[in-house]
Amino acid sequence: MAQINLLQAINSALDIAMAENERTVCFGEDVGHFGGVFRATSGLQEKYGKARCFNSPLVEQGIIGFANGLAAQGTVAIAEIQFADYIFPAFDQIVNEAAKFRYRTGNEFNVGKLTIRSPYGGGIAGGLYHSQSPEAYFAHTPGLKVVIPRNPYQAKGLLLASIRDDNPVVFFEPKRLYRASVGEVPEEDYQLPLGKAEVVQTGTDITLLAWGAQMEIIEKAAQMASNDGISCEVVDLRTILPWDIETITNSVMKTGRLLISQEAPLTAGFASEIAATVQSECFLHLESPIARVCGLDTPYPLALEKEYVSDHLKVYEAIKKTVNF
Amino acid sequence: MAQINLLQAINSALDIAMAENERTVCFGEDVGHFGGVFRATSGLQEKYGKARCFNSPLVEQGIIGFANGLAAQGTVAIAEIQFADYIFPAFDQIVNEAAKFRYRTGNEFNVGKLTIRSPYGGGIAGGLYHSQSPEAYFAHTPGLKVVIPRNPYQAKGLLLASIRDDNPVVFFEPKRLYRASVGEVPEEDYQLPLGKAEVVQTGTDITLLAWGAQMEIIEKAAQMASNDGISCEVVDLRTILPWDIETITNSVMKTGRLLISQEAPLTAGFASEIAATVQSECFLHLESPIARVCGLDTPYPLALEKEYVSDHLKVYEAIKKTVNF
Amino acid sequence: MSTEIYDDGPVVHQPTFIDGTSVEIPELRILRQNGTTYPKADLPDIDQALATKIYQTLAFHRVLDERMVASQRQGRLSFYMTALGEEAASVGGAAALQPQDMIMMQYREQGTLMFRGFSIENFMNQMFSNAEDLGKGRQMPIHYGSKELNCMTVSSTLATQIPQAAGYAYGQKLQGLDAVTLCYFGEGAASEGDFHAGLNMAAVQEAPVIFFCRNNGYAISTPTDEQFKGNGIASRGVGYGMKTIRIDGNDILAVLKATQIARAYAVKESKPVLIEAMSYRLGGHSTSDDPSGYRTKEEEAKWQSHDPVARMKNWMLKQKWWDEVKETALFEKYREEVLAAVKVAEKIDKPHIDTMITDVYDVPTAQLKAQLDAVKAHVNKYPEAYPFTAGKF
Amino acid sequence: MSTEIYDDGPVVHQPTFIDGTSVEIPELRILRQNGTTYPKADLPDIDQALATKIYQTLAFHRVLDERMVASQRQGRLSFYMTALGEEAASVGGAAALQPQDMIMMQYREQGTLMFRGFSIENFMNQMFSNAEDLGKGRQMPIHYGSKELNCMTVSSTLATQIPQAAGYAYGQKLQGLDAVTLCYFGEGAASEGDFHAGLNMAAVQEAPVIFFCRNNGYAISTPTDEQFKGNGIASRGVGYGMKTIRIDGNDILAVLKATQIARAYAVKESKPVLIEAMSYRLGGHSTSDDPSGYRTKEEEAKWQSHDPVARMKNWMLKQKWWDEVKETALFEKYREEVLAAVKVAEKIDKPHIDTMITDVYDVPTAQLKAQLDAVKAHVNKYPEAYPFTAGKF
Ligand SMILES: Cc1ncc(C[n+]2csc(CCOP(=O)(O)OP(=O)(O)O)c2C)c(N)n1
Ligand SMILES: Cc1ncc(C[n+]2csc(CCOP(=O)(O)OP(=O)(O)O)c2C)c(N)n1
Ligand SMILES: [Mg+2]
Ligand SMILES: [Mg+2]
Repeated sequence: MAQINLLQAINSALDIAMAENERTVCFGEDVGHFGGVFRATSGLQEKYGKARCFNSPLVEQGIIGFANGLAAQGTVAIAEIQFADYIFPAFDQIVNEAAKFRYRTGNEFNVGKLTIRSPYGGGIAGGLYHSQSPEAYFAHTPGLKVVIPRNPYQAKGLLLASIRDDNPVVFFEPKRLYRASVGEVPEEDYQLPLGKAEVVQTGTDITLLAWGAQMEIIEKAAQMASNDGISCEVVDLRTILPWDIETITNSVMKTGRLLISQEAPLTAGFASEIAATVQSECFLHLESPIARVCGLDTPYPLALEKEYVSDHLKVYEAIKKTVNF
Repeated sequence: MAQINLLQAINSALDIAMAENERTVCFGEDVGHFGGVFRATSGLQEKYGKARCFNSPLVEQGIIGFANGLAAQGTVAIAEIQFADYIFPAFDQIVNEAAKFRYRTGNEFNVGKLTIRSPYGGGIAGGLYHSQSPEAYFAHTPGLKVVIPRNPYQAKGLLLASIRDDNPVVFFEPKRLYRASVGEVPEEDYQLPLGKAEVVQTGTDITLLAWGAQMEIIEKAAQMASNDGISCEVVDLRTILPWDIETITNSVMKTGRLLISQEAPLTAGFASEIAATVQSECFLHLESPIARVCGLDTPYPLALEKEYVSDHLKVYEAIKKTVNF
Repeated sequence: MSTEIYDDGPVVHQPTFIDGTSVEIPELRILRQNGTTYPKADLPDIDQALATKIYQTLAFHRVLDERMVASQRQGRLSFYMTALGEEAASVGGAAALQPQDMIMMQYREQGTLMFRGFSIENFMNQMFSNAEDLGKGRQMPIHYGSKELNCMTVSSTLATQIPQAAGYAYGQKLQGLDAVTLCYFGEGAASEGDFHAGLNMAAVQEAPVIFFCRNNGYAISTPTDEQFKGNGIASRGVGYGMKTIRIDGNDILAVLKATQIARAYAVKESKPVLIEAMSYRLGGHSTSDDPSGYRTKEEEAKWQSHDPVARMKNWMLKQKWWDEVKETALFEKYREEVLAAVKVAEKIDKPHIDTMITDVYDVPTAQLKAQLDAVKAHVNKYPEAYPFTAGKF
Repeated sequence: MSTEIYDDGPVVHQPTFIDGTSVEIPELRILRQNGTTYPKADLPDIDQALATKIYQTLAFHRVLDERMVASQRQGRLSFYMTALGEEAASVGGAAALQPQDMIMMQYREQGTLMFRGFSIENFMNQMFSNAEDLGKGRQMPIHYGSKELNCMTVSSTLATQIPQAAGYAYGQKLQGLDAVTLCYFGEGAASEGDFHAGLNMAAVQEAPVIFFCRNNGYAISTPTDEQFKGNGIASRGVGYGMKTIRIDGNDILAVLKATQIARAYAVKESKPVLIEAMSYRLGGHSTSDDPSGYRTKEEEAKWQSHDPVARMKNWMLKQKWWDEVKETALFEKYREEVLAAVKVAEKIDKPHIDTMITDVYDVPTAQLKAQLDAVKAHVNKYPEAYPFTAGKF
């Protein structure tokens, strides 16, 4: 097992997917010869040829429209949107088309072979158009799966599972961790399950739940809280849609408390769905209100990014407040 | 005061807005001479000329892009999207542009003069592309206001307020009620406040909350429940974003119970945000879990529409379950 | 390699503009209304068998449209869209292709399905959203589709199929198939961003796709001069560097000829082609529409005189491949068949309640199963409120 | 009225295709690299004062780009984008307009702001996201804008400004103003659906907008032959029925001439114009990019020899409006000014914490105020973690 970073893990998953099936193609803006602006597709065109790994014109709605057509035809289509902030021009092709393809055709056709990869999230001084976390926009869309990994090991296993899953998957990659997150990753093929949360650390006083780049933040906060004698159960949701209600409610039944940390703005974010479901499923077990630590209800800022985002200190404070309710 | 239907109320609001300010324009697909496929803009081109009320080419992203430019220039832009199901090609212009215009420019520029009107919702045998209720997609977008009226009186007063409000407003019109909902509406100008819910009926046992076409459903269910001796407080949210937390939490503090009925699918719908906030704000007052009665997590169906949607019977059952928790 | 244009192209030293008139776009016409072909006209590949099949399809199309509008007026059907006056585009397009070619329709191309053998029952089951509908009763009437016939199910969202067609064709090419994708759309839909995306990507990726624009003069109430200012849709082919032809859309032989050439070119060169068929929507936009609100009877009458079905019939008569006896018998037969099929289809049950949650994902999720169970319990409690499903599971 | 095309256009009876070569698009060149103009070239309106202002702007542009790249390399600045090699497009475009005209930029048009008087301090405050930034420190460096100067604030999302420009211009027209909107965009951005939407709507609505495409050969790493297959962007003007001209984008006199004519036409006829300026992005896409990964030094060198600033300088020298003494003094002065301005700007505080919630709506909502209060309390609790705001409110 080698120590590699999150980008390399993504690249390795793509390499395996392209090697195993010659009907797998990768494309998007600057994805070809250049290997993508973050270099996630580095070397793939060289290895698999220009027909299977190529630059698309600069048109997100075209990228996903084209990918929908490819997937309907039976080609394994892995489309990259250069930044998650630029996924919105493709919103109709994702939400009205990809998500509803199988349903509306009565399963005559489907785009299960589609995977959309896109770097998301803040912390890189990117301002409002290079920092967004748009997962909640897709979570209200039956038919899609939405997956977000927290580290290189997760990234490779979840991306391979996403590519092979027979449903359209939106796969958001925490770009702040692309080079910052390094870990042991097997060179060979493996998959991690979609739709399954992972209990990363067991605990008894409160459940801390997050996904993607927020995971290291809640882990850090859990560490701080443990110095105060608070025992946190730390859970990585991993798949936003369809989400693993069972693992989360089991954890909350045990701890009696839940805190969700999310980078996106508070209002109508995915943390709200979780809180709404858990208050209903675990009503009699809850010892304090479910806490949501989120971005403010503003666009993502630049200069005051630190003040804006959910960080370990805010989470730590919210843990104390929840436990001492 | 005349008895008019919801479409006529919309038309009257548009007429007043165009009469009072010659810098007001109305446009969209088939909006001109024809007066729109539902006839909401009927007679406006005749009265105010083709320059101020016109057909646009068939391109939603262009309609909203054009409208953003008009509004930035200081023109009052009222754009129609023919069906809310077709608003997604314009998602980028709404969510990345309109919503963030004032913020990103530091208030050098803004599109406060923009109003987007669109018929939404099911119940008209429209299937998955003529029935959607996409309000939650916009509710996760700071900078937008989202407004939904329940009847002709509300429609006229809220639309006039939306047009005059100095923020971009997405105004969804319950098309099932266009002709079905008839009521007394003053001929003259009046406004109803944005960001304010309305308590439509006071009660003591449970708060029923909805918006738009779901209002008549919860009112009917409240009626049924009252026969069982259950006293329902019925509230119309009216503005989805920014929403009136205070009125809702005040009501729940009093009744101790909350049920939200929503046409859109359950997961990550706006009902989830309300439940998440209320469980936190009213934790010690809640006597039972907050109930969400929603569409299933599937695209909107055609043949089995009745089975799918939240109706008075489903709400009635949920009331009893909540009250007897 | 970037543009090497600096010393390549023509240069001027006085400002020289181009505009919409810079390119002339002739319209291909082969067949006159009276059934004779133009002298020296370049005929398509067509024999009596193919001609008869095409004409019978056109006849069936007329009958189906007429009967279904009537059914809608009687309140038996919720919605319908005819293709009155522009049937040659869809039928001729399909007739020029091979069965393995994918066809993506907008919604006014029922003729392609008919030509490929979509049965009366298939049509009816879809329109009556019953349990036998291939689409499981989930889309409004006229949203047909068939995997077996390589006809992609119609989606209401306009123009989304255009970039999808580019991708589908690119997939066919990657696999080395002898197959193309043909994509229909209206001149209104061609205003969408997806049109630009799809044509440009097909050109750049060299996908074997035939973009077939039906320019029928209107998008609901919006006439073409409020839709664009260029010379139709064909003039856009210049900008995409795409081989492009304009044809008389009411001329079945022109449709066949152009599409046959386009297919051969797309397969051989592996490049896209754009066809613009000039026609006219003789009927309302749909059964919900009344065109008298936005156009004149005179305009309609003018186009009535270019009727594509009458034109083909005249040709068939001249060829001695057809006669009035056959004509009467055929129309009568179709009318009876359609009427009978309506009666059967409207009595078939609605789809089973379990179909509420299938096909959202490949396999229903636990949440969906729980939601379905709740609906079932509820239906059992209030059977009279849910007559389509109560007692049927 | 619908299409009256049936008996209007040219007709053929043999299949006749058009394609990307059907229209010739000459490129306007007025000024040679050596500073002489072509014989019989049609010169723009320009006198010594305007020429000097333009040249000084170009010089300032070079200096700013050079210094800011250096600052970025030193770690003082997070990000920068030069317009090296294509400055004539933005400076010449602005110089052909009136101050009341709106200019919408993509992001490589700092030259327009310079020409209109955006101060060194304005530039620096934006790039250092400090409290004096007109944009309140909310966007990445180079996202400038100014209401006072009628320069719309840059948005990162490509091509969104194109339909907005059509709408803005339509608003100007409705008000009867003597004003146009000029909209810059790259040849890459022209692939977006918003491009199609914007140009078509401007044509149909007859908005007085000048669409100015900078075709600089690349969109990040993607060369034009992987971006489109047509003859540049100008060839699309045919499809929109839009007056269109291609110019040498490195020829300041051609830029001026074409934009002056376009403005006069747009105001008089109230119709849009498309200009395609052929140029080359001599630098990296941004300071985050290294173009050696996707193109050759030879290609760069070739375009280096067409440098627009050197070209104008040669002309100025020939006109005797400029000399080497002035040249040296000017560049020195600008270098000092920029360096001094960097030093000042980087020391100015970040925006006040209250700006976190302003401008989301016209007035902050109750929820936003509560959220801000919570942040403030938190910052006060952990001041060392939030050094930009702690102790400053
Ligand atoms: C994205 C989208 N926008 C709007 C509509 C509503 N709509 C349905 S058909 C139609 C007109 C289409 O005109 P055209 O493409 O010319 O086809 P035709 O009806 O003439 O065959 C419109 C606006 C839609 N279905 N999808
Ligand atoms: C909608 C959108 N998609 C992708 C990007 C990322 N991006 C920024 S610049 C760029 C290339 C633009 O190329 P071009 O329009 O030719 O302008 P140039 O950089 O050459 O001046 C890309 C892909 C973006 N900013 N917005
Ligand atoms: Mg049409
Ligand atoms: Mg470029």
